[in-house]
Amino acid sequence: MFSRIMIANRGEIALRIIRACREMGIETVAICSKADKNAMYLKQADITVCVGPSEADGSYLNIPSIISAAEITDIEAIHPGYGFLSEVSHFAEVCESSKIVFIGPRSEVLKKLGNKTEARKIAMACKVPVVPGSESVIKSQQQALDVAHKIGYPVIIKASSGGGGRGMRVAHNDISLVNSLAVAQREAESAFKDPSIYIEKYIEDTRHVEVQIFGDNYGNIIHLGERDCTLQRKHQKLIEESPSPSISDRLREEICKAAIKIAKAVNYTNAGTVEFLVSKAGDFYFIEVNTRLQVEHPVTEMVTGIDLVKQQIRIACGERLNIKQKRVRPRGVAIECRINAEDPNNGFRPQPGKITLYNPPGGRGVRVDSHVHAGYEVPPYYDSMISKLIVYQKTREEAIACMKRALNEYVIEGIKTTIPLNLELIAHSQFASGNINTNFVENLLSKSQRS
Amino acid sequence: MFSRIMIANRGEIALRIIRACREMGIETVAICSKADKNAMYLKQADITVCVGPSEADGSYLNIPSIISAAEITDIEAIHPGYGFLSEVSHFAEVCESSKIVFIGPRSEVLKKLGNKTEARKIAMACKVPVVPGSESVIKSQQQALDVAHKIGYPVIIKASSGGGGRGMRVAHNDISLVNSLAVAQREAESAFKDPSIYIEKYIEDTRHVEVQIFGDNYGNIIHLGERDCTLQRKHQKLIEESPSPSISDRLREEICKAAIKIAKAVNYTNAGTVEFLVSKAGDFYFIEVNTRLQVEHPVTEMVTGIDLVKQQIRIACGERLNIKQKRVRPRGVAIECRINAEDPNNGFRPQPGKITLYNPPGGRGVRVDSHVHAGYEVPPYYDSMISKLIVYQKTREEAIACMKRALNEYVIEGIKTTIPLNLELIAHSQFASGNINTNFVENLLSKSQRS
Amino acid sequence: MSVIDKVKQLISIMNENELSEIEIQEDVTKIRIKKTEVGYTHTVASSVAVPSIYPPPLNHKHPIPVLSKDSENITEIISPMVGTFYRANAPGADPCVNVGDSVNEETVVCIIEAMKIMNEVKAELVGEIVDIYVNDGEAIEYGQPLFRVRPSTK
Amino acid sequence: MSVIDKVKQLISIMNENELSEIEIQEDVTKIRIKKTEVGYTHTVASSVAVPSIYPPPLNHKHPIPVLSKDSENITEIISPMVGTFYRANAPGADPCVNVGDSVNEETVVCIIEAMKIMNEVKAELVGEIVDIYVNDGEAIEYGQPLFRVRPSTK
Repeated sequence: MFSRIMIANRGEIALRIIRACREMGIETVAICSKADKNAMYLKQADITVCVGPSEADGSYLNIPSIISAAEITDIEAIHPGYGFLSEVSHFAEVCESSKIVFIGPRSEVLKKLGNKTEARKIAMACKVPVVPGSESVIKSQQQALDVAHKIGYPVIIKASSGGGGRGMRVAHNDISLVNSLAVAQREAESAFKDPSIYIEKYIEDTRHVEVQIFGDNYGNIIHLGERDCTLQRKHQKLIEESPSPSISDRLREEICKAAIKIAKAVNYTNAGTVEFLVSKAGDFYFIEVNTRLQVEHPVTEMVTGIDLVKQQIRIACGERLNIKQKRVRPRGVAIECRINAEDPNNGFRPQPGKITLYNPPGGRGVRVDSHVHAGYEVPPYYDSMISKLIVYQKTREEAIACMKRALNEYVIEGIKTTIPLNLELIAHSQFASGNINTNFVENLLSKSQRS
Repeated sequence: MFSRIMIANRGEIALRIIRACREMGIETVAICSKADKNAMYLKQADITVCVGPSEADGSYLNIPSIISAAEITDIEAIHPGYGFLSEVSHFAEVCESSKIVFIGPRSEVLKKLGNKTEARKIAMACKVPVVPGSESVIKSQQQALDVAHKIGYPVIIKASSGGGGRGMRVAHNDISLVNSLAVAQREAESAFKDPSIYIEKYIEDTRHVEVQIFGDNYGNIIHLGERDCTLQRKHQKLIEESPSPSISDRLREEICKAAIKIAKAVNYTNAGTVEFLVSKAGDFYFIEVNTRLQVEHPVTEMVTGIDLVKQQIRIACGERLNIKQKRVRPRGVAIECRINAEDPNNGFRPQPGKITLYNPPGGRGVRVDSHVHAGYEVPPYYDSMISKLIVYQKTREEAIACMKRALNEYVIEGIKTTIPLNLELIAHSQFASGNINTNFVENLLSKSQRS
Repeated sequence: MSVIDKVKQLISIMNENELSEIEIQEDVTKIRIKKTEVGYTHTVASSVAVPSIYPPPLNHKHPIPVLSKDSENITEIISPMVGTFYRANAPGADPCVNVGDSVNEETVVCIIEAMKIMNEVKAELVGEIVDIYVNDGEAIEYGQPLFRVRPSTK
Repeated sequence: MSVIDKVKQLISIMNENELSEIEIQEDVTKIRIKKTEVGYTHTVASSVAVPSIYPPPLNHKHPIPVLSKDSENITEIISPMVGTFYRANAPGADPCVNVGDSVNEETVVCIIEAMKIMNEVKAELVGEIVDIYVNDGEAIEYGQPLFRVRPSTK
């Protein structure tokens, strides 16, 4: 096993990985930016190295600085977490050439699946259904119109290197398509330094279902069941759960099988997530593969009993997958709420600042993954997520009741958070019935604004 | 189901029960003393009623006041928690006559099993092995000496109404027996208002193993496996775990069967715990039945997946046990550390006072049951336990690693706690090996004092 | 504001507006108050000279309410027990005391029903009743202020 | 004390006592430091005029250490990158600067090795070196103070 690992990330996921390492007896080197330098979670690491200024470009995205920190601290492997460099194939390449184990898929797999049009082609080659759309990058306005006319409106424009909802635009006719093209390209350029975009049929009334996959270096690939992340706002996931409350066992099996097909096609290693849209009719479409640990991985951990981070580290170290597919039997229901430092009553404006009072919920069935505490200063430089509240119970009804109870207990003062929104969503009868689609939150919000 | 329940207790267990009620949609009435009046956990209750002064005698033990509070708040049932009135048969009687459901066994069962000599007789009648000793209360010095000579030294003197280690004395010869008799009686009188004592053979090098039992009002009785509470200091449990790391499957089965026999003999209802001593040779001896929820119930909850408090409430409400014995299949390993406001370096002196900084651990496999927080003032009037830290993992090795990690994360400042002691114990190689007895902690402490 | 305080305010509102039932739900708090048809309907087991099973009432100085102007030398009679507060010792009878009444140590100022027993509460001090905080038939908890008293300077 | 500070102190002790390896474990912190056989063994890819891939060093005012008496007008050269600090630009060569040396904007004060590349760090100010915080061969992080400088008043 590795004796020392670097965590090239920050906040809750850095702490999550440090915790796994401590339990495995692995020393940890945490990197940090100037802004995070005094953050308390860093005390859980054995060594901390400040790698750059507060802005992520100079620190958490600064490959030379991170590799240099890896060299002076003599680490054997780097866990990239999610976001930042986790899906940057160049970073994985640099690690590989520096003889540092990158805890994730091989750089060539990152590259292949990181390009959405490429990933689409792989899925099609596997006979996994994809959303009808442009087979490749859109090069001209005319090409965009041709594609739209062929597949029919509404269509959605997406960034080839995209993720997290940025660079996405829905168009219902020629005029809105032409207008949206330039905007989407500009967004894609600024967010991903790659203006290339593609067009897909926009399927209305869909659920978001994703499959956790895991591969080792010896060709063994399994799935750990699905997660349902239909509750989103502007393509940002808010509440995730496993199992999905709205798909039949047969559909579940089909989707998981499709995920395995794609993973096998690229000889996938380590943890990954294959995302699908599921239409009301029960048709499913491949969207993309996230070649990293997901924010919402804890819900899979709860229902399968498997520690995904420890498993990632073991696989990266060259161990064989010690879990047989037929032994993966998810049990119970897990739900996760993301708690963001945002003001839901004020356009979800970010809420950097000092947390003056902090009391997380506890008791049976409650897990809190968070790096914050009373006195913690939420920096303005990074993602607004400050905590993940996960509950685990036998039934979905009990899980919802437990989440309600836990959200009610959760005290965060000094900054506004999405706790009240989460409470409203989790207590909504439509969420309880499972009868929602990916537009549910936005419809609800616009309704409450009108009233 | 009940629509409103009173919780006749305080601190972490009051919050534990409130949480279960909230998840079940049951309103809660919390009682409190003057000292607890502003405690934050009370905010989780729907109604709070101050029932008396800070001293427990006038509040948490004040039956007329509690019943009066029950009447003005119109509750249907009372959960007594553990300690205080939980095993007082008179309280259960008053509830019964006031048409309030006492969430626990019937008063006659509390009375029968509450008397240790009576409980012993029941066990013997069931052919469950008991520690050799006086068949009844010791009435004279001569009788004590006769018993001691018959069963052989060392012997242990115990209070008939005792519990929690109070009123216990070990004697190795006639002189120490005669000297200890009076002391033990005085202790028993002051602690339980009952000076009666009995004598047992003192079995050295033993483990403490107890079985969780559950009965409904229709004669169905099951067990939920065992807990190992060998790690004690002065008969006070410090660390508990399930399953027991030191008994064979055959012995486990025998002990659980013996527990069921005793429970059936008294037609036991609701939750209870049958305690046993297990000798190095693998012989086991009945000690007593705790006719209530135990402090350490969470470890059973983790390995069985059953919420014991919800189950208690359902049973008390007249529901049938919906769990078949053969369906109870404990999985994984759970360990609990009790965090007390005591100074382990200073004779375990209680540490009332203000908690200035409080950061509980989180993440996968960690459960914290606690009512305290930064700014909480530990009152000097009650038990010193301020938190229970529970971990759950697949294997014992992983559970120990997780507990170490979580204890290291746990920050409580302002008062001294037993966190450092827990860390020392959990990291001890002898604990890891499972090769300990009930004197392990005291031997360790006296060794470290000498060195 | 504690739930008990809210209940008190709601009862005041009910009394002022002659309501018989009120129910509110805010966030996670749900309060439902319903009045019985007649004043009080319980059977009075024994309305006089019931030996109290509780200690005598305490004279406990509470923080003076914010609205109070005459902060000099004001004290309170607080409840020695949990129960139901009655101003008179029998249904329909005159209140034990009214605002303006002078009381001494032995004056019974109210009755608290606890476990079907009527407990007489004595003033335990000499002075004048200046305010009555609690309405007839209200539930009260231990330590709750009942009367405001201006003690006499002997 | 941060782990980095501890490591620094340990390296000082190692240097003073000519140790080649030190390992300590305190509570949950474990530090192991081992020196390579020779001074430094890496291959110096290019010892002069390597174009830096990093921004120029910052003149960042740090809180003056507590022990300092001459608090007037003292500034520090802080590290612009993570890496290994070397006082000379080649093994065995003289240090770039010593205490008491005058420096100007262009003076190379040290070399920081990052990703096998030797980066020259310039003073970026005019003044006199009054203290060197870091020992030769030490690991340094971004923003770490390297030199204490008394700026010249032009």
